[in-house]
Amino acid sequence: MSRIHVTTTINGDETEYLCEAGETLLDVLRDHLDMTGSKEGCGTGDCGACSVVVDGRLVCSCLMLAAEAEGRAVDTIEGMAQGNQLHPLQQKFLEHAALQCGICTPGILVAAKNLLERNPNPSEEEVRYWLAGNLCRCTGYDKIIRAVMDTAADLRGAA
Amino acid sequence: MRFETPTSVDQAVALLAADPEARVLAGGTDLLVRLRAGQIAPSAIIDIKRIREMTVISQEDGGWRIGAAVPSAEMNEHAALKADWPGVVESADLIGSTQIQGRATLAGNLCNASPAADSVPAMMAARATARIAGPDGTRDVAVEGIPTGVGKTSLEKGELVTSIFLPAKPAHSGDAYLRFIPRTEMDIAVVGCGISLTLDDQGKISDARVALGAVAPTVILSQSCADTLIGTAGDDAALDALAAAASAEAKPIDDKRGTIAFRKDVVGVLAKRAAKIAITRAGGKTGGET
Amino acid sequence: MPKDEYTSRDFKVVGTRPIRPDGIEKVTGKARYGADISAPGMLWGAILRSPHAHARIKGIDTSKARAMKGVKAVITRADFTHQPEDSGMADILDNCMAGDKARYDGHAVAAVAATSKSIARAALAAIEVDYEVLPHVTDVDEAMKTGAPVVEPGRQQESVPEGYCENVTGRSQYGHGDPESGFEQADLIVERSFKTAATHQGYIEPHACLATLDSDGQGDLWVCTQGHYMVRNVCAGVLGLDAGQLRVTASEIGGGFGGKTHVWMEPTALMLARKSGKPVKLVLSRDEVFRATGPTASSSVDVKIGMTSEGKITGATATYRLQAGAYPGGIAFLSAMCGFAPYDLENVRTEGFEVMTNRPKAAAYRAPGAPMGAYPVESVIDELCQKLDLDPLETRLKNAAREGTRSSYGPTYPAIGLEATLEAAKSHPHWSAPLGENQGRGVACGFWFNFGGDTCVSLMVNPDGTVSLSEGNPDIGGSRASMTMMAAEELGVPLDQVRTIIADTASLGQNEVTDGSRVTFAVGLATIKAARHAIEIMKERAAMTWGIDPEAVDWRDGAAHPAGPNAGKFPPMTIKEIAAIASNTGGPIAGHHEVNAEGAGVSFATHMVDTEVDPETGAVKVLRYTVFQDAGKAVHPDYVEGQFQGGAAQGIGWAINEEYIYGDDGRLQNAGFLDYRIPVASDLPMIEPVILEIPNPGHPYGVRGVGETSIVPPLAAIANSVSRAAGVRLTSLPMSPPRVLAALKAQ
Amino acid sequence: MVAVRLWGSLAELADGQQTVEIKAANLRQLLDGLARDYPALKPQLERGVSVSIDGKIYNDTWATPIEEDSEVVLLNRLVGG
Repeated sequence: MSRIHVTTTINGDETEYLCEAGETLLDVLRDHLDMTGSKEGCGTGDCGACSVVVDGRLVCSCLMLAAEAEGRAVDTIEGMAQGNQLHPLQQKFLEHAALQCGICTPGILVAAKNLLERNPNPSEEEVRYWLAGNLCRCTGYDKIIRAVMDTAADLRGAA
Repeated sequence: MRFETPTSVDQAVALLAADPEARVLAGGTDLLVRLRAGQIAPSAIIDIKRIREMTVISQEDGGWRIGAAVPSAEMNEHAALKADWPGVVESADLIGSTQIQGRATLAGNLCNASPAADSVPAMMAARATARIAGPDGTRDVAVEGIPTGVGKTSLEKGELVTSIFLPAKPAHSGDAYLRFIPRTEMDIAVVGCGISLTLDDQGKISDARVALGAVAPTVILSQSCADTLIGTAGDDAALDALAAAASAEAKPIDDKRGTIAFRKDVVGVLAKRAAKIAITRAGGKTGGET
Repeated sequence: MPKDEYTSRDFKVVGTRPIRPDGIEKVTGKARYGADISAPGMLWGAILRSPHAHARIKGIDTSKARAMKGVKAVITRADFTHQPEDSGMADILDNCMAGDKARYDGHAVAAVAATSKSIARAALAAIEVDYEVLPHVTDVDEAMKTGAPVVEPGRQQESVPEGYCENVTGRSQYGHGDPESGFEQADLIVERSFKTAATHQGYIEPHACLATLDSDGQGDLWVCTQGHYMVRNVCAGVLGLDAGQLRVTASEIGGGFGGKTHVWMEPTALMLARKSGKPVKLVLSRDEVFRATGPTASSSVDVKIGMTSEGKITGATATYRLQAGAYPGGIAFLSAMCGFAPYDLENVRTEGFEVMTNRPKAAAYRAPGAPMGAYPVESVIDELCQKLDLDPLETRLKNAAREGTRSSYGPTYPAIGLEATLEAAKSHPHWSAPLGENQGRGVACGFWFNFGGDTCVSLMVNPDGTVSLSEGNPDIGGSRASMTMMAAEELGVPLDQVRTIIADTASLGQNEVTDGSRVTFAVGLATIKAARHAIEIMKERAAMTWGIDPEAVDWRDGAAHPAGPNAGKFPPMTIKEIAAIASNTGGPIAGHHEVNAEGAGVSFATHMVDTEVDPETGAVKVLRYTVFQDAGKAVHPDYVEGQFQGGAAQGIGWAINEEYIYGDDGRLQNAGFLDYRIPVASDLPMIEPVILEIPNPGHPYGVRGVGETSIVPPLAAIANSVSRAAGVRLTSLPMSPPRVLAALKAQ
Repeated sequence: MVAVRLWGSLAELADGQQTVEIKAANLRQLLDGLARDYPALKPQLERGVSVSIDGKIYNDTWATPIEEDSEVVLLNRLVGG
C-alpha cells in the first residue's frame, strides 16, 4: 500500500508523516505521532473528544483525512499550555473541578479555547450550544460551563 | 485507495470521469463516516478543497454563489449572506455540532441525498440552483433536481457540484427553516420545513415556496402548501390550512427517529412556525403575533 | 479514637476543595487512558461480530484471513482450549467469544491481530462464518411467554416456580405484612404498568487494552477498567492461567458507571497475544461498545399502591421483570429490594423476575436495578398525591423511613438521611418558585445500598518525610484527591506531601472493583487505617529516640510529641525528622491496611425538577434541577457535587431520550452517539447540588458512598414533572417526543 | 438460636417459613447452619448471599459476630455499578 507524504504544522512545529489514504488525522496524531491527547470516543464526529483546530477552525480530527492536513496548521491539546504555563481555561477547569474521568476534557478545552478566541463574552446559552458537540458523561456539564464562563470573565478583566 | 487533490475544476472532472469508483470529498462529514463503517470502498478520494473557486462565497447578479467546499461555519460568519438568506444560513448552521459546521458544506449536504438533510428544504424554498461541472461542460440545475432517492442523485458520470447559487432576494421577502430533533443539538432532523415567501404592497403573500424534509424519500417541494399561503396575509386560518396541507402532503415512515403519526403532526406544526418567522422577516405581521 | 470523632473532629483538609492531584496531566492531554499506550512490535487486534440476534455457528473459515500479508493471528472459540469449571466464568468466556451459537447482534465470533488497523479490518472481512439463523427474542415480556425462543435451556434456578418459560432464570420476593388487607384500608388505590428501555452507561472512552502473553504463561495487561484485580482474576480463570503470572495495570479510565466492572474482550486480546507472540492492542469501536458491552436491563413493571385520603400508604406491591440479556444473571432482585426502600410500610410485597433475551449481557449501571425500581413506585405515589390533592413532599415525609423502620427488603434501618433530604427540599426556594404554562414540577426519592468489600492500601513514608500512598482502585472521578486528603488529614501533613498512585495487581493485594459507591468509603477507611498504622510506627521510632515508652507519645500536626509532662521534655519530632533517621531506628517506615470493609451505610436522595412540555411536538425541556442527597461527610465537596450532577444528568437522558432500539430482525438500530441520544450541553440547565451530611457510623469520618444514589430518583422525578406539565400520566421511558405527543393526543 | 428472616422465594425452599432458627454465633456458623438444616437453600447460598445483621450488610466476613437477639436478614448478594 503506497503511503502519502504530508508536511504540516502541528502546534507550531513543522511535522512530516506518511499516511494511508484512508487514515484520519486522528489516526495519525495518535498512532504515528504519539499525540494521544486527542481521544477517539466514537469515530463518527458525534462526541468531540478528538477536537482539534485546523487553520483556526474547530473540527473533529476523526472526520478529517490525514492527507488533508498538507500545508495546514493543526492545533491540538498538546499545544495548549505554553511550557509549564497552563492556559487559563486549563487552570479554571482544575479550580472548578470541571472534570471527573477526564476523557472528554482535552476536546472540550480545545473547543472552548476556540470559542473564547471568537467570542470573548459568550452567554451561558452560547457556551452550551458551542460545546454541544462535546459529550461529557460524568459531570452533567454544570462545572464545565461555569469554568468556561469564569475564564471568559477573567480574560475580559485582564484585557 | 488513492487521495487526489485537484486544483482546478477541470482536473477534478477529469479524475472523476476516469474513475467511476472515485468519490468527491468536500467536508467529509458523511463520507468519512461511511468509509469508516465499510459502507463504501472507493478507489479514490478527490478532495475539492484545493480548488480555489470552490472555497469562496461571492456576489453574483444580486445573489450569492457559494463554493461547494465552503463550510457552513463560514456562511454563518458572512453577515451579508446571512442578512439575505437567514433561513438557508440557519439550516446549514443546524447541521451537526460546531465541529461539523467547520467542515460540512451545502453541496455535500445536497449530494449526500438524505431526505433529512437540513439545508436542502431551505435551499429549495430559496429557489437555489446547483452548478454542475462535467465532461460536457457546466450546467445549472434547480436544487430539487439533484437528489432522486435516498442516497441517489441525478449527477452523471464525471460530474460534480461546484457551487450553489442563491438568487437575489426579492423585496419584502423572507425565509426560514425549522427542524424537529429530540435533543437541542447533534441529531438528524426527524422533520424539517423550509419556507421562503414574498409579500406584496398590501402585506399579502404574493409568492411562497414550502419544502418538507424527512417525510418522504426525498425532500418534498409542496405546491399545495404554498397555495395555502399565497394571497393571504398569513393569518391564523391560512397557517392552519398550511399545517393541514403539510401534514397531508407528508408521506413519512416509522423508524428509529420518529413515527408516521408524529412526523405528520409535527411537519404541520413546523410549517406554521416557519411561516410565521418568514413573514416577520419579510416585514409582515402574522395572526396572533406581535 | 472515639466513635463519634466525625462529629467532634475539627477537619483541616477533609471538606476543603483542593485541586486534584492528577489534574494537570488530565487537562494537558498527557494522562494515559486505555488506548493511549503502545508497545514495540505491537499488533492491532480486531473482532468479528455476529450480524444475527440468534444463530447457530456451523463453521468458520479463517483461511483467507490467515493467508493475508500482515495478519499474525486469527482466533475463534476453538483456540480457547481451557474450559472453565465455574459456570459464571464459562459464561464470560462464551460472551467474549461465541461457542456453538451467537446469542445476540454483536456477539464476537472471531478475532484477528495484524500489523495495522486497516489490515486487521480487511482480515475480518475475509473471515467466512456459516450461520444457521435461529428464532430470536429481544423483548422481556415476549421472552417470558411460553413458546418464546429459548436463549439457553437448563439455566433456570430453583427459585422459579414451574410453568415459567425457560428464559426466566431467577425470581426473588421481598416484603412483609399483608398488602391485600392493606389495600382494604385504602381510600384510593392506583395500579399501573410501566416500561423502561435499556440504556447504556455511555462512557466516552471505549474499552481498550494492550496485552502480552508468552508461552511460559507470564502476561501483562494494560486496560481501562473499574477493577484490574477483577480483570486479572477473570482472565486467569477463563484462560486457565495462574493469576500471579498475569500482571494487570489499570490505565486512566474514561468513565465506567458500572459498564467497566465486567470483562468483555480482555481474554481475546491475551489469546491474540499468545498466538502471535507479540503485544496486541485491542480497542473497541463505539459501535461495538453499544452492540456488545452491556447496557442495563430494560424493565416491565406492575405497581399497585393504596393510600388513605390523608396520604398514608396502607398497602403496596410491585412486580419487576427485567431482561438480563444473553446469559443468566440479572438485577430484578435489586429493583425489588430498592423500589419501596424509602418508605415505612406495614404491608409491602415485591417480586423480581430475571429474564434472558437475545441482547448483550446486561451489565451493572450506577445503582443497578434501583432506578427502574424507584420509577414506577414514585410515579404511582405522585399520581395518588395528585388525585387525593396531597402535597408530594409532605406525603413522602408522612411515609418516610427513619431509624428503626423495617425496610421493605427486610432489615431495620439505623440512622438514615431520607427525612433530611425531604425537609431540605421543602425549605428550598426551588419548591416555592412559580411555574409557567405547560410547566410541571416533579419530585421523587431514591435509595441505594452502597458497598465496601476487599481493600488494600499501602502508605510509605519516604526518606525525606514525604508520603507515597498506593491504592488499588482506578480513579474514575477524583478518588486520588479524596485518598490524598484523608491521608494528609490523618498524618497532619500538607496535601502536597502525599502522592497517591493506583498500584498494579502485582504491587498490592486484592481490591474489589470500583463499584457500589465503595471507594471513598472503603478505600478511604483503609487509607485512614494505613496512616494510623504508619503513625504507630513513627511514634515507636520517636519513643526509641527519646528513650521513653511509645504509649507516652502523641501524634498531632505531622509530628510526634511527648504525651504529657510526665513523658519527658522533648521537642516534637516531625515526620521529616523521623523519616530521616528511619534507617537508624529499625528501617523503612510503611503503614498498610487490608480489610473486607463491610457495613457501608445506605444512602437516600430527593430530586426536584421543573420541565416544560411543548404541547404541539411533545418535546420536553428541563428548566431547573435540584439534588438533595446525604453524603455522610463530603471529603471533597466539588467531587461530591459532581457525582450528584452527573447522576442527575444520566437520569435525565434515561428519562427523556436514551433507549436501545431493536428492529424486528433483532438487530440494534442505534449503535452510535448520533441516535443513542445522551444529553448534550445545550439540553441541560445547571444542576444544583445540595449536600446533606448525616454521618455514617461505620466510617471514622462519617463518609458514605455518593456515586450511585443520584441516578435513582431522576427517572421518576422527571416523569412526575412531565406528567404534571402535560396533564397526562406517562408510563413508559424514554419520554421521547413521539411518546409524549401520542399521550397528549390520546387524552 | 438466631432468628433468620428469609426473602420470599427462599422461604418457599425452607418449608414455607419466613423465619428460621439457626444456632450460630457468627456469620460462618449461620451460613453453615442454614445449608445443613435447609439443604434446599444450598444452591442460593453457593451463588452467594448478603446478610444484614442489625441493619448493617455483610457479604463475606465469617467472624462477624451474631448475638442471640440480633436482627438477621438474608438478602440476595448485592452488586454495584
